[in-house]
Amino acid sequence: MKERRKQGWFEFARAVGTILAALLLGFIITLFVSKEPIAAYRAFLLGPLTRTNRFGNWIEESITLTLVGLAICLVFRARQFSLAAEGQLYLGALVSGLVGLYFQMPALLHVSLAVIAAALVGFLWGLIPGLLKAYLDANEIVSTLMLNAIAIRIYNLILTYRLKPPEAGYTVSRYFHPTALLPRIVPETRITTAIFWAIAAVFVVYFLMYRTPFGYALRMTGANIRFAYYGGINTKRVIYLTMAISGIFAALAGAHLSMGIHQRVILNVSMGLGFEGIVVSLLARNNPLLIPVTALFYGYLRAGADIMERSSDVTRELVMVIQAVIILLVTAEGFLAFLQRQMRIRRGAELAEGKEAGDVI
Amino acid sequence: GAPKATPTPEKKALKVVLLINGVLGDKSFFDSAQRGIDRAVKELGIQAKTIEAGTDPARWEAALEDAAATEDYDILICGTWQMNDYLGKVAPKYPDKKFFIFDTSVDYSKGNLGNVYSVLYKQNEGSYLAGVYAAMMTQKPLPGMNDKKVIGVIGGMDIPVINDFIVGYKQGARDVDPETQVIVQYSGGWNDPAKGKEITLAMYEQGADIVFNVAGGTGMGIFEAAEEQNRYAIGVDSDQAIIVKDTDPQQAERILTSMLKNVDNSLFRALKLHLEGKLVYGQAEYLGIAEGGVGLAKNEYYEKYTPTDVKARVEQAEKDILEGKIKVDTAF
Amino acid sequence: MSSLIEMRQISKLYPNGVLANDRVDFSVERGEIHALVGENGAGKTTLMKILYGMEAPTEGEIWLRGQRVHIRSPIDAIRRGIGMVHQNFMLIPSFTVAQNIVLGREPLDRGLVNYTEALRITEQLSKEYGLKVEADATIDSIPVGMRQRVEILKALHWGAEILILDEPTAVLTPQETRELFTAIRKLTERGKTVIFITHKLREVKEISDRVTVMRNGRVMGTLKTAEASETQIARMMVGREVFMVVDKPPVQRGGVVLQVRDLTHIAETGHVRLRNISFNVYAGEILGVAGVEGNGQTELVEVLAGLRPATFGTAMVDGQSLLNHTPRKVRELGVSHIPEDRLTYGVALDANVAENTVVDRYYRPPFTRNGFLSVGFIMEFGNGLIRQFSIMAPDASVPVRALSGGNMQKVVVAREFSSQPRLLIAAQPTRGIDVGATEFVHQQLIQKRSEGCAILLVSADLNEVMSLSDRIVVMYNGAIVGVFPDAQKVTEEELGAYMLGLKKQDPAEMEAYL
Amino acid sequence: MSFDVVLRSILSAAFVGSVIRVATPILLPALGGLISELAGVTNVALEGLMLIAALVGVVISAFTGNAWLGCLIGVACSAVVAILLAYFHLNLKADIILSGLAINIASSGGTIFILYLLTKDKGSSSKLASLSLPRIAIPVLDGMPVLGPMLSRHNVLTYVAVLLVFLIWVFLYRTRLGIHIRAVGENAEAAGSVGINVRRTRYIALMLSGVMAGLGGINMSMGYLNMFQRDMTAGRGFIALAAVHLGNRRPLGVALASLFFGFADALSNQLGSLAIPPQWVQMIPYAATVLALVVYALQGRAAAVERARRLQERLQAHVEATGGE
Ligand SMILES: Nc1ncnc2c1ncn2[C@@H]1O[C@H](COP(=O)(O)OP(=O)(O)OP(=O)(O)O)[C@@H](O)[C@H]1O
Ligand SMILES: Nc1ncnc2c1ncn2[C@@H]1O[C@H](COP(=O)(O)OP(=O)(O)OP(=O)(O)O)[C@@H](O)[C@H]1O
Ligand SMILES: [Mg+2]
Ligand SMILES: [Mg+2]
Repeated sequence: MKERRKQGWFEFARAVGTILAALLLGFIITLFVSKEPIAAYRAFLLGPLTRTNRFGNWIEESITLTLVGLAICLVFRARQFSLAAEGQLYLGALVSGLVGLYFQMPALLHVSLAVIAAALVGFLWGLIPGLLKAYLDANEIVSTLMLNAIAIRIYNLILTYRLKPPEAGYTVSRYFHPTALLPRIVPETRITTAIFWAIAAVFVVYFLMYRTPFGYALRMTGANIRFAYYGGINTKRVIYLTMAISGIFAALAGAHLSMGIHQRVILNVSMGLGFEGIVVSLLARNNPLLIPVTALFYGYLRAGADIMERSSDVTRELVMVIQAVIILLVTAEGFLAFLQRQMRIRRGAELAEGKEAGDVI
Repeated sequence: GAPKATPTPEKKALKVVLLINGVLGDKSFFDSAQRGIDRAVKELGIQAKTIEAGTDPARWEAALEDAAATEDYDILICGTWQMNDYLGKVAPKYPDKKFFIFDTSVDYSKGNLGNVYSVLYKQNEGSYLAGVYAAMMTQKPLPGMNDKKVIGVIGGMDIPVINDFIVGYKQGARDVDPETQVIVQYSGGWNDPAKGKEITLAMYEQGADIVFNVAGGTGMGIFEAAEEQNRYAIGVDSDQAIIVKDTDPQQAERILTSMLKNVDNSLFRALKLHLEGKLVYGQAEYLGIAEGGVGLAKNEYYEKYTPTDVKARVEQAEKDILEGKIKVDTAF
Repeated sequence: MSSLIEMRQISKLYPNGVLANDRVDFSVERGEIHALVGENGAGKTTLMKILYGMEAPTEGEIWLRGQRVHIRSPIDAIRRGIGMVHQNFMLIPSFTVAQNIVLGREPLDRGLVNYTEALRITEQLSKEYGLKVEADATIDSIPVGMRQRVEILKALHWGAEILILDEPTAVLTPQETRELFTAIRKLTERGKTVIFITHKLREVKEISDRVTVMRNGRVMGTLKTAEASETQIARMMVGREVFMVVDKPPVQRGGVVLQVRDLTHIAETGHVRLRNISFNVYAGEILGVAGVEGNGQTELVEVLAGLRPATFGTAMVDGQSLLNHTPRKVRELGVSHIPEDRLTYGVALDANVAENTVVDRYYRPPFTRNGFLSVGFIMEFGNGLIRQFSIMAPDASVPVRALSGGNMQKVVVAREFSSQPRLLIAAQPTRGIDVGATEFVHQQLIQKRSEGCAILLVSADLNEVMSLSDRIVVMYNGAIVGVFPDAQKVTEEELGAYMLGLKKQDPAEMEAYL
Repeated sequence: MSFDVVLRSILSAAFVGSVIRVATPILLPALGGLISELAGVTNVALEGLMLIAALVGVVISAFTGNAWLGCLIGVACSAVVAILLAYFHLNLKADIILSGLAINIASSGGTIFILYLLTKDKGSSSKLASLSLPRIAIPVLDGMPVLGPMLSRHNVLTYVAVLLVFLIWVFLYRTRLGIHIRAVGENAEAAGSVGINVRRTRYIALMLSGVMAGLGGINMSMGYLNMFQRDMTAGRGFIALAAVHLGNRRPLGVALASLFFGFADALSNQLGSLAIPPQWVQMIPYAATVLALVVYALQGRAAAVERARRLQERLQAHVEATGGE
């Protein structure tokens, strides 16, 4: 026990160390390409905190990332390599929009209805590849990549031919009825009540995974599907339900974008957030409780990068490179592993005391 | 990122920030705007900085607010319809600053936008000319032209501003010869030249021999197809034959003309007027053929390949539009 | 003249803090057969993995042929003439037997791998050492016993001078074991050296020249086998007296629990695996299934456990059909099942011990209370089983991957025994577990029997079948060829004759004893 | 455009040519993805690797005036980046998916950054007089009426791709290294236990996938097109990944999957000129693929059911023969 806590602390120290090292490397790159590296990097590191609306962007982004991250974390834990989040996000944004545009009712009701509708469509859109995998053993990478492309076309189709008002000079819908907008809770930002869903979602997913029989079935299916089946778990059901439930969270992210951020349905609502979700989830080692942390971290990275790119002479392309480098290093466990080796050797020494073998030191 | 930043010349120069809600390198729209600013830097000695807000719409509003609040500028320039609501919100907060918005207009009825100058382009008129041109050329006995009355146009996405080009193009073609068939396709993206090339080849296969590019970077594939098949293409926004001229002369040969949407000129002109104190804020300005906002590129290739009757017909069309004899439809 | 192998003061501390070897001294002479015995988790496999370069020791030195060596990888070991046959198979499922045997040094023909040559090599090896294999069958299509033989042939093909066999006989039938021993003797005659890990002391006596006994990661001593008695060795291993003869009260046979009639199963491949199997298992009795591995026992068990469809026939538990249900339904009918291959079905290596012990019941109270998993209780439950079945693991929160082979098996046994089954299907229940644990499992089986549970015991270990069963059926080529109403009255030879298909009772005769 | 015209051009020989053109830049990276997938590492960086090779090829060919050199160095670069990916995954224990995605981000940005440094242009290489690899007229075929336009005068890399399908099949199933790659992918511990260097093998597999992806990129910028354009791979790397699995992780299957996708895509290019909303047409390739996936799976099932039925009969016969014993 004590041993494992020690390990935990070490892990934490390692993470912090790695991040610092990664940031340092990022700075070194900046040194080479910027005339004003200090200023540029300050913008990167502190930018998101310097103005309310920047702070807002960071949080808004992190909300989206958290929700998508949770979606990914669910499927990955069941060892399903489903990339469906992107498409589900689009449909979530679309459907919440349809409700927001075509219905009229008291605020609370309206928002809830829109959110539920989004969640439902996300669920169903996840069900498709889920059933294909479970009953036809159709590879989920293929089906989800394709379904994403399809979802986006459906989105564009409806947006272009149904939602776009004639007077609009661009392919966007009207603004939703105010009753269907998420209330903004921090002035001068677009931080909305969605932040509460995000927080709630984290605990929901955690509970689902670790505190419900379904979650147990999900994790066992991920760990060894043969064992799960032998033990009486209906693994097919686990597979399609997991992929469907994951869809709910991706769709919520979509709803957040259209009801909270844009307040209407727009083209290209997501430029690959599905993949950002994978980054967030994997950084958190698919642990739901860590996802908001990594989402905030990654969100900060992106917001900061954006600000550096806008306010300094570092071009956005270069910022992308720096971002990538940081991701690479942060995930590299072996990086800084020499620390670990040090620790090993120290523990090796403790052997001398000749504790009863087999028991834990 | 701001590659452009000139050393401050003698007395305090006009400071301009160009905010691009996308990325540079589209070979047409935004690049053209950048060209205008560059020219102003050279010729008017202004100071300029460009901000690329990237392709993710979620970040544009923030980028604008940020720039307006934190940048050091006299005039802030942005473009496209997506930005005008945002600008409508931001501009009133900075009454002592000036704002341009191009290719769209803010909603002046709100009345608090006295510091904003909007400029729009009648791409439908320019495209009308392109349509007239294509419809006539397709019947000429040029090498690579067939006798079919079929022409093509490729749009990047099915969105109003693009459709505005296409509407005008079609109308122009029909006015020349009602039997002209116009093949319309959308590539569904701005950065897939391979797709652009494949679609163009398909159009050629279907009898078209001249294809109009309204698809940004994807359009570069159209020119490749034209070069490969010895067919023809029409460029857009900038004079695209000139862009490839030095590196790929054969390709330039296939780009008979380009429908110019002179964002560069319009911005340069506006900045010039501003410095002369002649620019009228608080209103939108429409630049059509008359104002040189749009038109066909009459470069060496145009001159080389265009038969006189076609030239005449085009000039006629220009005149008719100016005199309002021809009313060109719009997709807006 | 120094020994061939000397491992000096080897200690191994696994990252998770388990001290698997504690200053172990171990030496082997050239040409000897050296048995290595010890309880589950004593550190035998770890020690051998270190010798084979799969694990680096935390401390200690390895001396080979009088020289200090650093064996950093299996390649190192192989180059030095050390070969190892692992307790957990090291085979590529989709490759054929031949491909697996030549893997790593495939015969070439103009730069390309020559499969026909590989087949030839395999057949030749197999003949030479008398170990039967289907050279061109893929691994996932052959029974466990044959996989083991493939492993051995593979090591031999590597021309190992020193051959480490980690519990090779665990999955072999008596016949196969005898064949293996002949092979091993052949080897030593040719000057090769064999290190032989086993839990069966009879085998130690039969084959080895010397035996080293380990306990709790330490070496308790090395003896000349000739001078040591089984009980003596057992005592050294466990540190107490072990009773290797099972004494079981006379059977109190109740009503029929499992009734199987004309059960037939055809595999995907089209092979008929079960032919019109019929038998009963009564409450309070143990029905033993004897047979050479690969004669349908595996399929019989898996069909009954709901892991394979039955092509036709019937099987009832307490009058309710068992066939073609999901494993969940089958278990809810009161059937529990110890699978023969623990790594495929028995455990989820990366899940912790507690989670592994509730897979069949997690959804029921008290494991799930009003919709929520009672995690605390499950952990308690896991720890309970660890104590009750003396599983060697720090606590129930460690991943099963960190357990020794035998302790993994104990986890499975603990789970299946603790679910109050009406019918217990036990396939190779003591495969790879030590004498102490075996004794324990046997007692548990008897215990369950006395509680009126019906037990179907399938084991490759003939003695186990004979000493535990009340009745015995013999399977040959997918059919039951003999029924013996009184296990006490049948001899090993007689069973053997049936197992090899030499003798066969006529159906009518068998009917009588169902 | 009227339907009959479209139909005619779909039935034309040129259409087959178009299918092949569209399929090639998917097939090449897919073959790469296949190799690494079989080695047990999913390479999601194909997209980025293609981009890198595409740019480098263009740049080098423009500056040296030698297309082949461009191709060589371009492929080399993507191979090197693939090795870098391998290093992060295999030595630094970084998650393969995550590092793959990171490589994609870096390539998308890095290529433009370099392009800008060299040409002050962020969009395309139109300021570079880059070369492309030759097209090849197949002696006999070329003359033929129908087959000529279909199969001849494709870019050399198209034929290379076809060749590679065969070569990679041989490589994976008939050479030591190939077999070791598959062994490592299926059971790394077992492979290690017979002295196969797992890490080294995976390095090689990833490097090879880099080479293939590189060829795919070169094919885009120096064959299919004669230019580099920001993000010009437009998701083909991921389509390739899909093709690997659609093709059941076998070389020939992957080839068929790529061809199928190429067909669907070419089809959409033709149908695009019909007067229907473009979004529908753009859906075709993806919908078709899903459909293919389903049909394929259903067939598999039907086959299994059929087999079972035949067995039943066989057994009935057997039972009657042996008199129900
Ligand atoms: N793979 C291995 N197999 C056996 N013993 C090992 C292995 N790795 C390390 N050891 C043992 O662990 C101890 C420390 O190993 P280490 O390699 O540091 O010793 P070393 O003498 O410094 O090695 P070298 O001589 O190769 O530099 C040594 O006693 C060595 O015998
Ligand atoms: N990879 C590992 N990580 C952590 N602990 C391990 C690992 N492998 C084995 N152990 C622990 O080391 C101890 C010795 O394991 P080992 O496999 O050597 O036992 P063994 O003698 O082979 O037992 P068995 O007869 O059951 O195979 C056990 O307590 C086991 O839990
Ligand atoms: Mg014509
Ligand atoms: Mg062991």
